[in-house]
Amino acid sequence: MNGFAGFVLRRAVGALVTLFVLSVIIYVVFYVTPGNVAQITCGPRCSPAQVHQVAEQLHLDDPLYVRYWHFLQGLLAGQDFSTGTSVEHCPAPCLGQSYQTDQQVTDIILTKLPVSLSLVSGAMVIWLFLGIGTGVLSAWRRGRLSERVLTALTLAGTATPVFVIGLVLMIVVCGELQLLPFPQYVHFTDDPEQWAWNLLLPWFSLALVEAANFARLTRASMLETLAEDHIRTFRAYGVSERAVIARHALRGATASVIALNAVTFGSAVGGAVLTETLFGLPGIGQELVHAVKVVDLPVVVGMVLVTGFFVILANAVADVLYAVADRRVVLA
Amino acid sequence: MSEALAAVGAAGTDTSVPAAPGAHQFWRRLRAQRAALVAAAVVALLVLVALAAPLLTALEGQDPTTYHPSLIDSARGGVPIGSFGGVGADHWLGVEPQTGRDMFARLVYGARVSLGVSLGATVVQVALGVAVGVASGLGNRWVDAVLSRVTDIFVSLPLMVMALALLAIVPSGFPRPVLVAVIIALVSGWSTTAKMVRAQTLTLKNLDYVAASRLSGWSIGRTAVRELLPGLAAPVITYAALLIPQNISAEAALSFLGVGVKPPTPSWGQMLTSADVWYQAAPQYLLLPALALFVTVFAMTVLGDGVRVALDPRAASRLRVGTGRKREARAETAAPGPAPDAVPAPAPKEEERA
Amino acid sequence: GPKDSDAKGSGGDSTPHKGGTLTVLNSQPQSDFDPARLYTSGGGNVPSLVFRTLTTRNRENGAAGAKVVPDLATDTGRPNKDATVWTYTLKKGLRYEDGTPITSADIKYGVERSFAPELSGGAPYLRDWLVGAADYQGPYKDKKGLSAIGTPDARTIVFHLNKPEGEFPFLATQTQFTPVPKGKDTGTKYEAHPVSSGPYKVVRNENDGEHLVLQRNTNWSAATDPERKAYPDRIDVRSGLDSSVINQRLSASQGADSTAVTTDTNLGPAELAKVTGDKKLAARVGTGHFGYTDYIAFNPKVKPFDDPKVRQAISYAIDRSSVVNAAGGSALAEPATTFLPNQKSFGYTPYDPFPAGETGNPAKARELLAQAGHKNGLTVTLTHSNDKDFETSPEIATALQDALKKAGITVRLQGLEDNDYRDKIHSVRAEPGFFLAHWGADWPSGGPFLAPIFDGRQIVKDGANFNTGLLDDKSVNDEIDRINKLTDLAAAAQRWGALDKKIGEKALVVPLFHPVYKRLYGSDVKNIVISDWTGVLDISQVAVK
Amino acid sequence: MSLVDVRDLTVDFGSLRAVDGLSFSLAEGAALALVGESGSGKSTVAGALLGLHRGTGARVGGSVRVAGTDVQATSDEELRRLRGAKAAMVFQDPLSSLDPYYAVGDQIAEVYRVHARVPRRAARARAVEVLDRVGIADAARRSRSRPHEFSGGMRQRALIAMALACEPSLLIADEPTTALDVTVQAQILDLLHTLREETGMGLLLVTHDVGVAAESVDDVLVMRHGRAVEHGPVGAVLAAPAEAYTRALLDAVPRVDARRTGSPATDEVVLEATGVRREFGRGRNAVAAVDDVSLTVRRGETLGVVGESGSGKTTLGRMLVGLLEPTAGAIRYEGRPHTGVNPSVQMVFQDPVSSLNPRRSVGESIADPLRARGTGGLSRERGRAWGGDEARIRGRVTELLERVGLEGAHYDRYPHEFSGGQRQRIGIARALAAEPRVIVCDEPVSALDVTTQAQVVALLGELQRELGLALVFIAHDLAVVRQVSDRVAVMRRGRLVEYGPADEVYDTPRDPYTRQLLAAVPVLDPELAARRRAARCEPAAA
Ligand SMILES: Nc1ncnc2c1ncn2[C@@H]1O[C@H](COP(=O)(O)OP(=O)(O)OP(=O)(O)O)[C@@H](O)[C@H]1O
Ligand SMILES: Nc1ncnc2c1ncn2[C@@H]1O[C@H](COP(=O)(O)OP(=O)(O)OP(=O)(O)O)[C@@H](O)[C@H]1O
Ligand SMILES: [Mg+2]
Ligand SMILES: [Mg+2]
Repeated sequence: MNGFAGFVLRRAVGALVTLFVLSVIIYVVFYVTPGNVAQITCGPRCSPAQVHQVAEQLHLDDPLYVRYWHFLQGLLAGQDFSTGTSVEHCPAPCLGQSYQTDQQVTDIILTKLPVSLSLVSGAMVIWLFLGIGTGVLSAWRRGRLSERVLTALTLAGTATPVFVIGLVLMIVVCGELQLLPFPQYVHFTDDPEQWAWNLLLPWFSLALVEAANFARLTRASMLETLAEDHIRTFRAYGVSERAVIARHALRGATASVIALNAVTFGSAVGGAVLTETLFGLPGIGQELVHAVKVVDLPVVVGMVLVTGFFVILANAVADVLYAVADRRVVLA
Repeated sequence: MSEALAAVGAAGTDTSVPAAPGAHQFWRRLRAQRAALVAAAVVALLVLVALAAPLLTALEGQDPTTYHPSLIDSARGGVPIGSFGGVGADHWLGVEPQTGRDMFARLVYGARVSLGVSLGATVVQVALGVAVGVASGLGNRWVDAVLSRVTDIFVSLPLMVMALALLAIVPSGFPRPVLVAVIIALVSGWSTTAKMVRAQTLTLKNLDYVAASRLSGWSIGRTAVRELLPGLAAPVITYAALLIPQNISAEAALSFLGVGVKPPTPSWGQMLTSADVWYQAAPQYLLLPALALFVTVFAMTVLGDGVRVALDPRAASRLRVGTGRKREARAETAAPGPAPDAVPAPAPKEEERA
Repeated sequence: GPKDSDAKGSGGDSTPHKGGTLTVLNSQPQSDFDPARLYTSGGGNVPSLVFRTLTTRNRENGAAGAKVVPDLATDTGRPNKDATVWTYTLKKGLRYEDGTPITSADIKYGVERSFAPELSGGAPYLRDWLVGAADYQGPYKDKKGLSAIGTPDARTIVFHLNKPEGEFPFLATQTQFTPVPKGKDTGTKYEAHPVSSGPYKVVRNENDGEHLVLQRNTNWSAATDPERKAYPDRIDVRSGLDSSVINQRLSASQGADSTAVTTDTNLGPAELAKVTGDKKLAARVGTGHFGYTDYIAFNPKVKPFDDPKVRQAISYAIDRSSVVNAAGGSALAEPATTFLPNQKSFGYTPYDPFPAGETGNPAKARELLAQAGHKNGLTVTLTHSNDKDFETSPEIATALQDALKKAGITVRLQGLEDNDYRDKIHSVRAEPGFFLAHWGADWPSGGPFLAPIFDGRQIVKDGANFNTGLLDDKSVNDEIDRINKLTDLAAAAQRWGALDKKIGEKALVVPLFHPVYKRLYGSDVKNIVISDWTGVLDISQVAVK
Repeated sequence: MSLVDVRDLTVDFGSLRAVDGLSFSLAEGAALALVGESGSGKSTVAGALLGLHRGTGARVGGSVRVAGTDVQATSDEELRRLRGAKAAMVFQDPLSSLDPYYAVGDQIAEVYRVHARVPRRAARARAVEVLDRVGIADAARRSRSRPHEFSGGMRQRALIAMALACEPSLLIADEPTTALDVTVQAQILDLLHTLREETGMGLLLVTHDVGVAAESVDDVLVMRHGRAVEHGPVGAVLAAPAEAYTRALLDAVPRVDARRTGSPATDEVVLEATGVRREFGRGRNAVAAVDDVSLTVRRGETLGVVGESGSGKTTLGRMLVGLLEPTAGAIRYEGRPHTGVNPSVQMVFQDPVSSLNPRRSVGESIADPLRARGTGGLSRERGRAWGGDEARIRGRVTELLERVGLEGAHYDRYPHEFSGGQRQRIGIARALAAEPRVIVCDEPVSALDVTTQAQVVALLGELQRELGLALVFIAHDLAVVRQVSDRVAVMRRGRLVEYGPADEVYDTPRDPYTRQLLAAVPVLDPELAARRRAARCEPAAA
């Protein structure tokens, strides 16, 4: 498995480079972005002298490259922070400390990440299931009424913003029918059953928005494969249409589905802001948006690096899966 | 893809102009699908409505920005007075809560922004995604690695961050809708397209016909355009149709950051976002833009599907379109055997049932 | 238990009892839970359950709630003759959650640490008023401490001010006056588990204030604290929730939500429309008023607003009814013609120098514009924030745009991202000519309402400036100083009202409306108290049994 | 009751009548060959027997009964039961008829399980068994390979194995041996014969190779333009053809002893391979498909390459044109190292289906090299505007189409509308359009009937004389190879076992494998064929 080890190594190096570039971009972006960090941290009515003290405290007046250098130092060697009464050491890899809340970014991420991962991975199962399921059904029944209805339903999912779907679901399911409690995040480790129960609605809301993408893509790729010669072989041997679709046509759709899933998963980890906000799930997305609003650079960089990491990971996994699915493709 | 665009561009013009044979046949195959035609008509209608917005509102006698405080109940948060949100002869689709602005006018004007921005962004996303995807699928290990990493970076950048950056850099005089389309296109969508296209390209590039094309002396780029793009068209077109609603909501998200189109110019996305809380008190406020969006998406999807089928020459027989080459020959074939009409023609199913 | 669908269910036995768990559903997490960092006017919110201060606000409904009353101290403070020295004596038997006694040194330490740059965030008054506080860097850097605060004995604390401030008792309601035991201070980490002097202590604080659990502090004695009722045994604060979800949950009132309240989420116009249509729900809405004004600000350094006629014309042209509608309708906003809120404690004196009626007076506006040389109308740019807050947001801006159209004024909108907006409007250099702004009371009095906005000496050239009209009028400045000397707050209020009227005539701002807060609470919540000080439901008074 | 009964069958594709009033029947256990020129409708008839035209838009008239089922009228469900179980088909395009995503063995097992209710494991075992029967070496391991890891001939055998797995009472084999070298072909034909004897299976053999027909069937039906020209017992038809067309067909069959005449071969080396080796797979799984092959191709000459299926011919060809990189060794073109592709070195692909883009009209595909040149400045036509002169390009393509025996009007048709042989010729036309110096032809005439084959061979010779074209002619048909080649290379297991002037190799073969090959060439005389088969079977039985 020399090839696989090489692949992992290349990908790891690539990932590091990507994350490095990402962090530089964020630093530069925040350098030009409006918003006086020290003023926001200090409070709206702080005097210029106080603002200056805060800026000094946070090293905000240093030139960009110095600040970035500090960031890298923290990452590699750890960093010390004063709480006023004592000095706290943040061991490497240290992503720094929030300007606004004085919390260590690593801690923030460690508390938010499980929430985001819970949300996205559960939703992923549903969107894959729903998406591929409807995709297969509509490829099978193409051109018929049942297909049109299915298409309309899945499209209604994408065409409706998640806050509408989510809110309506919540009001109907939790408010009127009282089938489920209003979602509230419960840690998986505390109570797995409640965890799933509470996440059910968020999962569905997020999945409904994404499912249509998978459904349409699956359908299109399957119809594409169905037009190919090898399908004729299996039909000519009396293999049922159902098996032809499920085994052969669906297999042809895997490449696109895996690719789409990688991107969807990766970006949803940090991008499911609306779902997180609506359901009060304290995840990465919500925190990131908040941090961007208050120009909390260390938090933004940390969060973007984490989501970037997941994007890269998801894509690497997709590449492996894809090479396994289609042996004609070599890992590169 | 290029064929599709050429053909779409030729819509409505005289088809007797000697078009490329590919485009010509594409047209025939498209016309053979009723659903696609209906969808195309709906899309055309939507575009027309967007273009003729001033005319339509003039017909109604309203405009999208004038407030009508007398038509809303201020004490109840500003719900429209009257049934169905104040529908009447003056206000065909009622009025907006809190302001009393005319819903019909806002909807048709909103179509301009929403369709314009989302279609514009979709074009950029698809172009960029296909270019990057094909390049990294075909390029050597290095090209692929670099492009894939760049894609990763863009997937990882949150919309907010990018929007803020561009807001700071781009002068405020820059035309807003263009800016919005560019931001949306850069931050979202294209990377997914690129990933998908790359995956497809990796599969397709091992096929002999791609090898044959390269042997013809075409550069890699031309090979990509001629041999790969048609094969990529199916997933790409399908995905493009889905990008439209995503872009419409992205536009709405951007307007809250101050990068979107400026109020009071309406857009469907903005209408939807401000209407979500109203769906119990004034459901039509939410339903109208939602319906407009849904119809657009549905029509685009069905049309996209039609285009996809029409791009596939193998579909011709399934669609029972004549190739049009020897139409006159048909009369002659009646001679031997039973007349063609008496032959039990296969049921007009699109599929081959085993 | 089984739900009683009778509307009287919650009102049947309205006497409050101790016990039960109160749920708080909030949108903003309590991420600042350090008394030094809070910018609250004594707070009716969660912190006031844990932090006691020298004085506090009267926990009563309406206008009565806008009074200062003693809290840790035995009275609201004893001033010297010119109100530059204020002395307080602590009540007996005050203890922290761990049973240790509360001393005046702890209050001094609490005030001192609010000067540390690590713990920034509070209001500016202490720094401005205390002698020698301007460059004080807090006890972490400056071990000597603040000499302006004296603690002659463990129960006495004396404040020395650099100028007369009759409103010092109001300031002493702020959380900076909370005792902090020096030995327990952990700097920036203190907020995770601040030591309680109030009726509840923090037993759980997850995710930086996202989920808080408070439990009865057994060392708190009700005898020393007549203000806080502290009926529930336990308080469970859940935040990070979407505001529409909070309102949905409160209206559904299922399970634990039936004993839930929110301290930071109002009913929006859409929700109000729904609630008012439902009698049962309407009975569960509390209404609050807070000293707050939304207004248009002019920068007279920018053309054409340097011309008072233009400013007046705009004042005449304003259609307050559509602005009020945009802000949520007549139930959520009251049209304003005065800068001071319409409450007695502020010294509200009705006046309307440029009467625009309900829907504006475009004719008068055109006339003034013509006089100012803008016969063919005028094009101006209105700057606003893009945050969807229904105050300085696009909705209000577009309503104004539509109204001014009738007067021949073409308004171009410049919507800015919120940080950008704040940076701009609070910078003397970058301040736009015409923009939306709002101002809220730090305490119910004209002083903190008018001075930052109209006191010429409070123009900040190189920092956050709130005197947006850049008004530096000696007569105004002098009058402010004179009123500040008064320790008779009722008399002071009257003078503030008169000053407001005088400034109003200068047309530097156009008051638009005062917001009204409507808040839903769970079906089993009792003893609703909403004072005019904060306008929010007082969490220290509610009972769930 | 007969196994197959076809009455007045007509099949129309749009305005084209591919089969025109054909009638025939086949008794149980009997064997019938459909022979005829390329595009005469053979595959269409075969497809009609299984109802494969259903729902494709083709109009089918007349009646078809197979094993008692009226294929035209029956329900989809009935038809599904007929397919595979009672009548199984081997498709003409083996290379694209297998699912690229699944292991070959799994695909066979899947099909088997449709009709035999057996556990998965048993089905896999069955797949290995039939793969072994069709001569796939190391069948247990190879059954786990995916189709792209198989050579052309191996895929064809895999398809035959699939058909055999189901033990049908009728086997419809559409050109089942086109990609097989003569020894394997003989082996397959023997296998079919044995199966017929053992199981009483009926056989409908579609072939353009009269020799193959002679070896394997009882009756022949000669087709032309969708109609039956002649129908009778194989001996009679071959020995004494009644129709002129049949006679012409037989006369055109090349003989192994017919040598090449009028070769324009020179001594100038254009393409040279030295010690090339190509491995597939990594580590322990690595196999050398081509191993230490050195050869030269000279201007104007034809180098024939023959060898058993899977011996590395295609791999070698791909390396010569630069589509595959050698693991070791070097290729030189006109003295310079040849890396990457070069339009002067063209290839005719073994699989005509996958070498044509299904979404582009064949005319466009053929025009590619012309257009490419217009932009690339590789030719005399340098300086022409981008895209070139449309009319000229069309004219040139039409000319090429006609030269390979197709019609100019085919320009706008799509690949799926052509017969197997027609597609193969399109591939040749495209290679020619590039005006190359060298063409590697990988089985260029395997799907062509003898007359068309003669025509194409003649065309290539002509071009060779005109342009000094060098050809590498990979084929399994020894007679054709001799007819066209100046020199011949014989490959086995990736190595060159014999390499020299054609006459030398054919007349005095040194390597035992070459001798074996020559002995396996099918003959036109059914009697002789039967004797040979008996001879072949004896050592096997012993
Ligand atoms: N799907 C189709 N659409 C249109 N024409 C077709 C189609 N399939 C086959 N044809 C045409 O029908 C005729 C008969 O084709 P068929 O494949 O039966 O020939 P064949 O005898 O098998 O030839 P070959 O030996 O070359 O394989 C040919 O002219 C071909 O071009
Ligand atoms: N991509 C591949 N991966 C793995 N093995 C391969 C691959 N391509 C070819 N092979 C193997 O290499 C050997 C030679 O294949 P090649 O296609 O060159 O044979 P060939 O001589 O052309 O055979 P045929 O006459 O049957 O077409 C075969 O054993 C085949 O299985
Ligand atoms: Mg054929
Ligand atoms: Mg081969």
